[in-house]
Amino acid sequence: MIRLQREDFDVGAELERLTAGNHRIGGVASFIGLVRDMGGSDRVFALTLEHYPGMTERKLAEIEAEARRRWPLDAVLVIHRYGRLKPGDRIVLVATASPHREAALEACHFLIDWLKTDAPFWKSETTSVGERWVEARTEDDAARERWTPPL
Amino acid sequence: MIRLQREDFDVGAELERLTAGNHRIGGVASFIGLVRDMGGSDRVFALTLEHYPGMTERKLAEIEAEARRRWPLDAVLVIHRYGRLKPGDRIVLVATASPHREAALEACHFLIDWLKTDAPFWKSETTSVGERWVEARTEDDAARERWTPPL
Amino acid sequence: MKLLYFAWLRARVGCAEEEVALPPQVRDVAGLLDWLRGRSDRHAEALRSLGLIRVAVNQDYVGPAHPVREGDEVALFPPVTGG
Amino acid sequence: MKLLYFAWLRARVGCAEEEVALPPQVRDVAGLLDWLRGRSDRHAEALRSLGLIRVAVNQDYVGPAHPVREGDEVALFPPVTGG
Repeated sequence: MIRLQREDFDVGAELERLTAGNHRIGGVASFIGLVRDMGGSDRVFALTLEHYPGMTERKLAEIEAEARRRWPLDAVLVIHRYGRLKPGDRIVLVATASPHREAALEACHFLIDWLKTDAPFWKSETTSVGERWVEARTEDDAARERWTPPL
Repeated sequence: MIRLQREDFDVGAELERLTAGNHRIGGVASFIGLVRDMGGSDRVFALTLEHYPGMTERKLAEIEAEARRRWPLDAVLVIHRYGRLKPGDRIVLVATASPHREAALEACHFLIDWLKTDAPFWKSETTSVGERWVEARTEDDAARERWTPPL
Repeated sequence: MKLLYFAWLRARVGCAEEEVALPPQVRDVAGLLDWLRGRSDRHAEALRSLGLIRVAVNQDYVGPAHPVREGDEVALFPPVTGG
Repeated sequence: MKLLYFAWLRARVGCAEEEVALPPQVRDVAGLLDWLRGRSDRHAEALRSLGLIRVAVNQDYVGPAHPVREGDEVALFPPVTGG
């Protein structure tokens, strides 16, 4: 399941809901991305996330489908926020549930790696030296490549 | 931080506490292990976890130290329960926080893999065909080996 | 054709969205970018470094040889940075 | 010496813990296991398949050649299954 929202989310409640009533599940892996207070050597006061409405939902759904194709998953949740956030705020939650621990862990890692390079989000930092766009990192492309071709 | 307890834990509160006030952290990876309702082809009604008091705490602390040696982690939490649990109950929570997403994800994966093979716990299942000890899985040894020698 | 601009491309072009009538000689993404650079100094400046620009046609990432047609939704933006 | 048994080893030996006086010829883990098998039929049966038994001396996993001494805490148990 994919959610795109301005509001924060309750991690405990979301993870609880993911597995509720399904006792086949042996493992839940999750990743929470947070706003950091440093960008390079500059202090960050706020991070503004912009996205491409319509395409974002579509890409996230594609990434979820790809993860489900590669691993036996009983549940998948991706919540991605947009708008203006402060240091320490949650940006994204990725969670996967599977009968098998390895499947949950790998699928979660895969989802966040792909989301970084494939979901149309852009970040702008409000720093001590002004407002600036965050550049894409080549490490993120390398992390994504690790998962291709399909297993 | 290592905790060994009979009682359940509150995942949301634990993860919140892990990062509270630290705005250097960019990513929190976590894994929750749950009691499954099937053991092979038999229905499981309860799972009883026994451990070796003293050695368990020591081994968990060693595993945490090893993870911190390998990755730049701002926080590590392992909560492992023992005693009698029901299907759907939480057994273990592993969580790692780092400025860097890859470090958090890999360290979390490492911790759960090592914990499976190195922490002195034993499981007994109450099934439809009686009580029986869960056997160690060779897949778990293989998963642990993936992380040796040190990076 | 509907054009969408995101992130610093939006800021440099000076608008988030524009509706353009595609001239007949523009058949693919590369041609579209060439033609757009002629629309204004801001377009020329914003679209100067092609290596920094990504394109989606009808919400799919595409390369320079991808065809474009009247009625398409074409989005131009820098490399994405989600997560 | 303090001996601890866990999981099905505890069930088969019939106790969780016993205090034993180590005879002088027992110097290592392999020797200890040999000697323990002679203590009772239950010990012999429980300790029959050495491949299924793990040993910790003073709370560290050790192999068959590891020395044992009076005063050690020695634990015997099947392969662990945590997490």
